[in-house]
Amino acid sequence: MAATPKPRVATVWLGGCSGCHMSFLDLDERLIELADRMDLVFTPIADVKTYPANVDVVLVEGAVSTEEHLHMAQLIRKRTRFVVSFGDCATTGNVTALRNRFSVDELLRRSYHELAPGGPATPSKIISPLTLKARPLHEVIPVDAFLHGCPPTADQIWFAVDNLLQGKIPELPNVYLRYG
Amino acid sequence: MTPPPASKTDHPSGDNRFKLLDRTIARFQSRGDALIEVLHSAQSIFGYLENDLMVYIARALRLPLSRVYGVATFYHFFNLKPKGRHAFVLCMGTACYVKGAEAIQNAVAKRCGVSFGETTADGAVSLVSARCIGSCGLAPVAVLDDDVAGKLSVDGAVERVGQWIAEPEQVSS
Amino acid sequence: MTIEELEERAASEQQRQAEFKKRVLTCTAAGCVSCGAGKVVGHFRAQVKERNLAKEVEVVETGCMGLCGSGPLVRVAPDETMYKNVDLEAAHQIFDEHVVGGKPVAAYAVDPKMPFFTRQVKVVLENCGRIDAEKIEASMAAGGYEALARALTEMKPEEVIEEVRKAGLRGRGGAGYPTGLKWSIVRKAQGDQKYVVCNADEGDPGAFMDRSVLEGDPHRVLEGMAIAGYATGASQGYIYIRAEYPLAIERLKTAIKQAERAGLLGNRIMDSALSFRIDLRIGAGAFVCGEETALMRSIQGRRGRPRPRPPYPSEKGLWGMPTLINNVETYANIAPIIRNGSAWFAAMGTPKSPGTKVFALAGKICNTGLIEVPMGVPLREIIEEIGGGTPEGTTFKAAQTGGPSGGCIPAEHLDLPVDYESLQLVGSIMGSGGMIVMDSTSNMVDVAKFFMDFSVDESCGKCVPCRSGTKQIALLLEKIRSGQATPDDLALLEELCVMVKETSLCGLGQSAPNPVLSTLRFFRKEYVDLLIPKLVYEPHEA
Amino acid sequence: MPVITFTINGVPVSGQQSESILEIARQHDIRIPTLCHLDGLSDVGACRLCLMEIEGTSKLLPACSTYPSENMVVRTDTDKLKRYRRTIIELLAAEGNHQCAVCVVNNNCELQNLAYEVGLEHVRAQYLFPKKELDATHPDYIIDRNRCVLCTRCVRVCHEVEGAHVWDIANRGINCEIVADMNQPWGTSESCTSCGKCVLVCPVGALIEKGATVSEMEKHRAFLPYIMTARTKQEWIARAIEED
Repeated sequence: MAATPKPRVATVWLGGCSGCHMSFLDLDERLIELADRMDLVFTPIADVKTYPANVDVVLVEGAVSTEEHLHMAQLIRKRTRFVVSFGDCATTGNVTALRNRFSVDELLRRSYHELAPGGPATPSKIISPLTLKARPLHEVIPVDAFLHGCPPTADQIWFAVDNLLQGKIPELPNVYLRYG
Repeated sequence: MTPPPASKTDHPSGDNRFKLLDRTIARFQSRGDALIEVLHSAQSIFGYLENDLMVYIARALRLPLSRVYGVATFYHFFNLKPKGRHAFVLCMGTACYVKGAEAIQNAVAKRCGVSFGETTADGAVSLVSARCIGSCGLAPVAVLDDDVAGKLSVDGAVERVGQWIAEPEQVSS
Repeated sequence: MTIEELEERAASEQQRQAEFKKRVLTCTAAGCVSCGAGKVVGHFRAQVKERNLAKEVEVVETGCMGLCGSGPLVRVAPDETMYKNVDLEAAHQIFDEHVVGGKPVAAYAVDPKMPFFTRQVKVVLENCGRIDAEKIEASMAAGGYEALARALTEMKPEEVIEEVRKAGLRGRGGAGYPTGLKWSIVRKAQGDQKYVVCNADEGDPGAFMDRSVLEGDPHRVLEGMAIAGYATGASQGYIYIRAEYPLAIERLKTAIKQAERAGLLGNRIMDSALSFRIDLRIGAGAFVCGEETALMRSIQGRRGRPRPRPPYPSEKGLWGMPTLINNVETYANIAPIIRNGSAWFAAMGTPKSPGTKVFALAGKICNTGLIEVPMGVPLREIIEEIGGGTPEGTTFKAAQTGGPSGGCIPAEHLDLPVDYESLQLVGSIMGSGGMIVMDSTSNMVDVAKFFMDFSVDESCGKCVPCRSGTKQIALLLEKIRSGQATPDDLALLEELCVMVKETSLCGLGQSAPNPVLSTLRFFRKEYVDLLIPKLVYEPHEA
Repeated sequence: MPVITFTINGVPVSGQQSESILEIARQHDIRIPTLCHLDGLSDVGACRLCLMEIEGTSKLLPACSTYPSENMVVRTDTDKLKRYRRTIIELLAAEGNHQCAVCVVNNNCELQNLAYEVGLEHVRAQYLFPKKELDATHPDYIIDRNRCVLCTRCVRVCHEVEGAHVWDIANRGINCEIVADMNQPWGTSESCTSCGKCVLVCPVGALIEKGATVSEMEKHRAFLPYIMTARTKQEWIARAIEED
């Protein structure tokens, strides 16, 4: 192992469409530079089962929409130095929160009964129950920084990650403050 | 209980209640600024403010419909839905609150199966919470129909609404 | 009616009353009625009839006698014995032994020397519970309309205003604006028509001062308004009263009719040039209508949404015309000031807050009821002496004044003089006079939540800070109450309270955070005890 | 009419007694954020974004409905005011369902622009996620009450300019909402002339045209000062001022 360990970075996918992660991949050749500068210790694009301890930076995509998300969010907070809300769903609830005007029962009935192509099929117990409302991440745990946009642009992500890897909480210039 | 007015925007044929209302409207020379007075009068005559009744008032006072609707829904005294045969009006003023009105509220709501602000499905009881009826010396206070009950206990309150619920439904005429 | 006729009618009523051997006065204000005063009066009347005593005994229904927690209350004149908790059995005994037999019934008698009575100074309530509120003659016999007569015959409008100004009377609705100054602004304002409005939209939960005055002595308020009409040059008055006060509305309607018939309202009052009419406007359940610009909109048949001031109602009020708006108790102070002079009034209370103040004392206190004390009296005297302290086995924790716009005053400030400035210093307000006593069983976070829910419900919804901010404050309080809030939430709560207070459009929003801020100030620990630590990064030792 | 001189944020300005401080500020290119104000409509002082500090006055007053006096010292840029403005936007954002990503006025929204202007990077207030009525019964327009900020521009333009008074506010407090006629489906309103003014003046995506999809709808408001000048002064101004 190197004398100065590289920052340990994670990305997490909660209640979102993974568009923010797609945008992350839009960093293109900058990804190669990132690979040199950090260790990606947990991410949906790699097959890691448990969220490790002592993570330096995490980008959390999506709203907190299920019991599992809630549990995950709390775990993330305890195990991570800098938690970043990654994109509009994590920051405002956004599209994930569109379901909040319906009750969980209504939602399940509509999705798994009325609209199910092969007839009614209630989700099995393996799937985590939905929380009453989908909530932005910071309503559930303290969050250190926010990346806006649906999705955030690659440049915006670069600016933030670059700062974070230098150990700074990114102060995003106003030009990156864009919802939607 | 009160049948809805027979007519819509036309002058009613034979519904004497509209004559009473017209009298109030005439007393204020059909002035738009008398809207609240006219709504008071309409509610006391008809029991509640049905949509057609508000349309009638809007036409009579020459006011925009949405103005009348907006005023009627701004003031909590006006009911847009019929009330129950009995009303349990619980004072939620500070003195009553300090002396335990919340417990009465919860117990009575539970007994009736509806929240305050609602009427039981069978139309027997309306639960209403009031903003201090000014009988703070007797806290907690409720008005049961027209009868003011002071220093009310949780059990006493539940018993009274229980009697109303148990009453056989009256045959409407 | 001339001044001589007024005097004559007053004298003949006094004479009539004096002819009775006994007069049995029963309080039939809302409080006593709700514990059976109606039956008691019925019993007295039946007894008089049965025993054929109509010439010797008069049965009178009056307004509030004050000791509302011990009703029904009965007073036997002329010896002035007062009885409490008078049920039918007691009524029977009192009639038998005292009214007929001449011997007071000790078992129900109230000790007239108890501090509840001796520490009070009655100006506004002087006739309350002593006269038949439904008879104009009873009011006249007690000096009613004498001040109006004097103002009309002996004083110029400017002199009336000067007298009110010198008295130092301040608005009793809560804000304490100098009444004389307000009157002179309306007097000087230009307008074809001017209006005098009485704000009787007593909406504070826990306050019933105005209702008691209107039920007990309605003519006093009409007289005050007529004098105001004369002083300001207004010819039309409105009393904006809550629909929740049916008895007060009835008594006011009766009083207005009587005054009109007697020529004390209407055209050419007492053969002077003054024409002044009063109409009632019934509120419909909106606390915000106590705010003057909302009240005016409501009188004009609109949603009671306040508008920015200036312009103030005294310049641009009802229908764009100069409008004087005072509260019930303020008008009730006018006649005594004119009758007894400004010096008499200014000698009571404190130099900055002269006169008396009526309070509705309720909550966890022995003597609940209606009291009137000189301004500046220490809070301790009200709570411990007049109120008789908290019930046995409990200790005083705080007194809440000013309702949803006010704050809680803790035990350490019990020696605070009760006047406008002192109450403000400790984060509360005088308000209209509701005073709720809380003991050790009251949780202050709950109390704050109670008031905030009230403000959320009563916010008109026009301006963002009040509409949405009070809702957020209520949500935060609930979060704290349910043990889910972190210190960050408490910080946000405080920040929102200050923001809503400073940025809201009208008095409702500007004062809505007061109950939270004041309980935070004096009972912060109760909030902090409910907090949970926020989640933080926990580095893991390898 | 005498000219009044005073200062805004230390800048000497002049205007007339009959002009609001907001008008005078704009004439001098001093930016004061607003939401409920719209040139051509009466002012209500409801959004509280244009609050100012005035020396010698303890209360904050709205620039849209406060008039100048000689030597007045006005500040609109203090840290306190900036903080309050941000909180107001925060409260508005939490109050409705403002999912910019799926809104037809995305990138053309006054609330969104204000959020950028005040630097609203996240909302600390609890999102209320209201469940109000969306009404698409009108042949040309839609109202989504969940996006309404209750600025009442639609109510005012319909009453003051079109003269139809279709819209008004129902209920109160946090439950306030805009209703057509007797709170009926917009498409069934007999008083609505379908003039579309309400849609154009709406600062957000609450009143929108049918057929527009995400980010497609722009709103034009210059017609208002144009119409109002024509109506009151009989002058048809060639260049109407677009404020936002």
